[in-house]
Amino acid sequence: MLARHVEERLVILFRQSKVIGGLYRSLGQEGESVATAYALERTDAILPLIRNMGALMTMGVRPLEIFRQYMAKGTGNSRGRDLNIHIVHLPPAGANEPVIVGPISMLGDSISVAAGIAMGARMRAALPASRRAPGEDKKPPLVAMAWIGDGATSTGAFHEGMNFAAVQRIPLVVIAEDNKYAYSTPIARQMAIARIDERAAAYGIPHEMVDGNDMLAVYDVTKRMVVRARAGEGAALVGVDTMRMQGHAQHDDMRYVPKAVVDEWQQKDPLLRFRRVLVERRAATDKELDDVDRMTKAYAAGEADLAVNEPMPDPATVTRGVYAGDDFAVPRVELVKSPFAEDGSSA
Amino acid sequence: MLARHVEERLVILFRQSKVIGGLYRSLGQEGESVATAYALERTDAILPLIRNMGALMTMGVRPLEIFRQYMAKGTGNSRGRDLNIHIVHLPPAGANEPVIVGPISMLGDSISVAAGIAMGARMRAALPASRRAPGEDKKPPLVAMAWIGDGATSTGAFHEGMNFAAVQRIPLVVIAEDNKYAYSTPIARQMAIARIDERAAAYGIPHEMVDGNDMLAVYDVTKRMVVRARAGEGAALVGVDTMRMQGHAQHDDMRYVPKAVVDEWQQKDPLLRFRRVLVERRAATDKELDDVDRMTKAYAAGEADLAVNEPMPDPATVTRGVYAGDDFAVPRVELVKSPFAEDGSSA
Amino acid sequence: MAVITYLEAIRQALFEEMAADDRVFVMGEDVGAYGGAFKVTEGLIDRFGEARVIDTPISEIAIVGSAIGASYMGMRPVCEIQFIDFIACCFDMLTNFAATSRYRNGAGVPIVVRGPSGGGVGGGPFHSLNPEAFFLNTPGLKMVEPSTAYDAKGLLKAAIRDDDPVLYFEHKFLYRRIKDDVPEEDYVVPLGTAKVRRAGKDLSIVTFGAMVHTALDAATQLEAAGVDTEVLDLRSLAPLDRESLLASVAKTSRVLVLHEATRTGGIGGELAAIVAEEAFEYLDAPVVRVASEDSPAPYAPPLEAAFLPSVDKVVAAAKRLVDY
Amino acid sequence: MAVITYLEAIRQALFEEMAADDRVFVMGEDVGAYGGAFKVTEGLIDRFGEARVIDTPISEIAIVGSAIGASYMGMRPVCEIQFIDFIACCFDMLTNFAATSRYRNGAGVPIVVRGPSGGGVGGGPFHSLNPEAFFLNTPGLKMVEPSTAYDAKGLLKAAIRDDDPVLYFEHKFLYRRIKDDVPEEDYVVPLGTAKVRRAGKDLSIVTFGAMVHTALDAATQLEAAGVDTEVLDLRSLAPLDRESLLASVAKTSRVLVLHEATRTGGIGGELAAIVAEEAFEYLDAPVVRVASEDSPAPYAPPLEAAFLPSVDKVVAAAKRLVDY
Ligand SMILES: Cc1ncc(C[n+]2csc(CCOP(=O)(O)OP(=O)(O)O)c2C)c(N)n1
Ligand SMILES: Cc1ncc(C[n+]2csc(CCOP(=O)(O)OP(=O)(O)O)c2C)c(N)n1
Ligand SMILES: [Mg+2]
Ligand SMILES: [Mg+2]
Repeated sequence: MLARHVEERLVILFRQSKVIGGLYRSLGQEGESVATAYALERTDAILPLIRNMGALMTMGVRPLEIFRQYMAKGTGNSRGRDLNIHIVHLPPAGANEPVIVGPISMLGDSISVAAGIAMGARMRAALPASRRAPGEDKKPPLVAMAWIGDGATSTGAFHEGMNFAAVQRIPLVVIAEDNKYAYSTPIARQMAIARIDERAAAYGIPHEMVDGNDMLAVYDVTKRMVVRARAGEGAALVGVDTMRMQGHAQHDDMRYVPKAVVDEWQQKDPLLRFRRVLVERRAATDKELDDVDRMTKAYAAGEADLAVNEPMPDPATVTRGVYAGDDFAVPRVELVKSPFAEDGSSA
Repeated sequence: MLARHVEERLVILFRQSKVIGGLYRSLGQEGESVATAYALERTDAILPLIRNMGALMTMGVRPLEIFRQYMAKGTGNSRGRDLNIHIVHLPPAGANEPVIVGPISMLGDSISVAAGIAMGARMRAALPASRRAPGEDKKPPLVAMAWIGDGATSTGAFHEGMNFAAVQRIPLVVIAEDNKYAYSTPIARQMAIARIDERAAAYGIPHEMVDGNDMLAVYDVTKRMVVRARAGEGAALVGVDTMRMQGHAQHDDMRYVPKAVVDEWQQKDPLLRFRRVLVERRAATDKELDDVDRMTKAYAAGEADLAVNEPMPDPATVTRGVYAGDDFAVPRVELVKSPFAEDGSSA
Repeated sequence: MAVITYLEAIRQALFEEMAADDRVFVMGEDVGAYGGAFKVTEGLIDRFGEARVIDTPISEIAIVGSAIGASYMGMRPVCEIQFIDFIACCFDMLTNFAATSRYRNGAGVPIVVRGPSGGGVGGGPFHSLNPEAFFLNTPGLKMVEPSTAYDAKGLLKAAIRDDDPVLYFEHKFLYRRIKDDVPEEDYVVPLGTAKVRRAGKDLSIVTFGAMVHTALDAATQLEAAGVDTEVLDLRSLAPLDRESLLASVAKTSRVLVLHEATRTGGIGGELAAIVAEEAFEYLDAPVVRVASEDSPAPYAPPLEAAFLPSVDKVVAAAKRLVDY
Repeated sequence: MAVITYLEAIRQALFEEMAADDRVFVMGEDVGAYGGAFKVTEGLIDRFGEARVIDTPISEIAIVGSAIGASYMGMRPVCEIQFIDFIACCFDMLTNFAATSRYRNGAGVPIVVRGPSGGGVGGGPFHSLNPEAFFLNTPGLKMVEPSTAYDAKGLLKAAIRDDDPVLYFEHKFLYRRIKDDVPEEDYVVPLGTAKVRRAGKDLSIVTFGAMVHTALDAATQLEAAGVDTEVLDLRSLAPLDRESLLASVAKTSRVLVLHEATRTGGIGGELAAIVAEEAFEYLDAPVVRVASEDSPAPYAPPLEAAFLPSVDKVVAAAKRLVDY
């Protein structure tokens, strides 16, 4: 059973993700990005893909940062050099902040990078005290979470990263998202298994399938995997069953998806379902939820307005910061009070 | 039950492989190379790795070819350009000959090439009659067989090739050899699964584990997979449990392998076991087998002697044949009467 | 003759080659039902069916590897890499397997690997690549990059009919921006042949792909300044048409090499080296290179504009060169 | 000072850096119990344990990818690629991820990727690679290749301490063939600094790695013929030491670029281009390149000998150059 305040937090995050995500293509599957990340600690590592903006905000990234990126502003973390949610946050070793490595477009690559982050954190923990940063000792063992699409599980990079994490018993939890399509390619042309979590059978790690549009179920399963990873029991994979409810990107009208499929999944919208659950359980009233909706919409709009007025990058800086030494200042990712801030832990 | 003449053939091939293989590092696991390839038809495709010389000879490659390669002779299929069993035989479409693509060193790459060969053959079969070569219509559907080491299953190339073959239902049978080590790396550092055949669970294809030093069992399992692949039921993987009884290569003294393990596997030597079975079943007498042994030893020695006296490649040819147009003559791989010649089929 | 886009020219080449030769087939991510991320393969599946227009998993290694295998069996695969940047994922299969196969065992690999290359469309660091220099040091590969619709069609046909692995880089900036006359009847542009796009006597700009248009615009401006510029479009990057290159240098004695890939380690080095080695006596001035800045490709329009070679940069460099 | 082999120098650098800095660790195939295919990491596991000397699966992508991740967390990974040829398998991870990370988000990637490179030992097409040109067009990477034991140690230490991804190519022909004096005390050879191995006034041979020794042998022969040859050992390939290169050209006015990778598309193009662009006024003759023939690396000794640059080829080219 989840505490009420957890559910409330979830819904706020979820709405935020909905509002921004609606513009940017995670429609229909925002729920799982939020619910999976919510199973982490504030100081864990996330490696989201393009549709996992919700995970970023769950870890406390201020929406402004995402608007800056989308608008290629010079104030953004990549200073207009990289796209959308491609942000990276590597806090000082002792800080009470998450490690964030945004997507790189080469699908699959992030899995072994995620494994390396968790492995590196484990190695740091074994350093002599003199080598560690103040505060570092107080942090719980780091768990890395990476998201991967059905299509991306076909890459060699996915395989090598997963296998490495499994052999090295690395605290990595991978969220494999079966959203039925990779661009226009249906999952049946991507893999000959019926359940995406069976990808993990080759690695000898625990794996489970969950209804990706049932946020509480997603949270439960993920939490279990996170807890065991943190306890030193190694990597795991959670398969989420969901649906990409828009085209791959704005230009894609999704005509390759049968109408009946879209209609069917419309019924399963994670937002509506979660709302129903909250109301049923009396965790929130319809009115409260409408308020949250309005509030987050206004918040997002405000953030977008702020970003709009920020300056574009200066062309004179184009070759700066390719190598160390010429360190061209990189703005730190702004973090806001996150769900973790209040209660220390998310559970 | 196998007919006696099949068993006799097997033992000759196996001895050949033993003799030559003894020099070149497949000691202890030659049995499976022979028994797996023996499940194919004469016109099928093989993609052996370095330790699968037995498969080459099973398909009828004259041992002389292998000596030529090892000695970097100008008369060999690669004309001294490539190493050991790196030979390629692409017979004319209608010929009653096998397709052979020797190893390339980048482990894993051969899997998708094997998939492409079988897919290409299937596509050829769909060409209008006018496009097909004389005799091509009479050939059975081609099955490709590729061997892969435990270590090599960790490569991204393996994953992509296997998954592609599975999705496309390609008639590819992969022999995954658990010989306990990849160079010095024990299998436990290569994968977190106990049975190598579970690598295939991620692809939704049939997979089975077999005692790799029991040649008849290997043949049976492989044959089943070959038959279903040929019938259009798609790819499969056979895991063979065996042991590399020498170092990775001549310079490797294998000191990382516990003595007890070596001793244990010594008892399971596939040659001795097969010999026992043959004698027990009265398929051959000890005397006959000793004769075969002597005969093959002499044959191999004769082949080696022939190769020794052949010329080295002419340095003036070094840049020839990089591109088409400048086609520098490539000697066709010599095939000898193979087990398939006699009875048409191997079963 | 018909005026068609660069993109349509590529599509027509695929269509016609598939119609003419049953052995030709297309594979890649989303090339079938969707018709490709840029719609280059649109309509192919309707005409040729799923068996010859294959939607693959996201597996660049398997795409190229299986194409090699199929080509061994006499087929003629054309692989699409959704954005050419992802060719890095199958670099091994191309350089180690495909490129060496004929040399090692006489086993030719008649495959084409094609994909949208280049920048100028806000693609950012992972969707703007000009990869030619990655492959130039690997004997056994061929490489082309067309700058016109005519060449796009003719080079692709030549590539498909070629018996060696050909990397075909199509510049995505040109897809719908460039249109020209293309004959109705079958033709090829032979691999390994450059073309003088504009004859001139004061200076040679040696380039290819989208930069041909930049060079031509620069030449127009330079004309106003009294400089008569020759623009040589290489079209083939491997093999290079050394004769045409050297002939142009012999004529103008001044060479500006222009490419869109970043400067250091780019193909401009090879071109400058050929000139410095084989046409030294003709040279009246240094061999100048204009290329993208030495950084990853940035996303924001003002940064990308500063990053890429521009008409202004070319004109300025050309002026320095003629004033030398 | 102690006279040690090139291989031992590499081993010492690893050992000392691991001893001095707990954040340094080694990973790769068979680097632990076996001590590496060439025994470069021999003994490390005994001293530093399994946690810092990691035997990995055969997974070049994961080796480099996880190193990147660990480096994000403040560690200093040194990856071994068993033969450098297999670096093609993680080309994407290096060029797209590691090289761009600092530029994109200020996230530096202090990793070293090292491995046995080069030919001359009968390695055949898949074990003889000189891969520098593959990476030269990717800003964000650094590359070095030592020619002496002294440099092998000093460059590796500098690479490990560097905050950017460094590719460290060690020439396997030199492993046990080259021995020289190495100080007992800690030192580094800074990245980006070339070294004149032999001063001369008639001709500059610009080279690196095993070819430095070929160049020195050629210089000795040329001396007998009255030609005073300068040999410049680049040591760093990215960044290049342009000043030293241009200074040598200014001095001798004749340049022979020598490398072991195949000729077309090799780093020689970049070097010749820099000279042709920035030292044109000093040049008295064409910039000549001597390199391996344009084919895959063959296996048979007579073929490999014909394929590789040799002292004879260098001497002949140098004579043509001074006679120009
Ligand atoms: C290695 C690689 N190949 C191709 C692409 C091009 N590409 C971008 S997104 C995409 C589809 C991804 O599908 P999936 O992994 O299922 O994620 P989803 O978009 O459904 O969230 C493709 C093919 C890529 N980014 N990386
Ligand atoms: C991609 C790649 N990485 C590394 C190597 C170097 N290498 C050659 S053989 C070998 C071990 C192979 O082990 P396994 O696959 O188990 O086959 P086995 O030798 O046991 O038959 C390694 C690491 C390689 N050939 N290819
Ligand atoms: Mg998907
Ligand atoms: Mg093995």
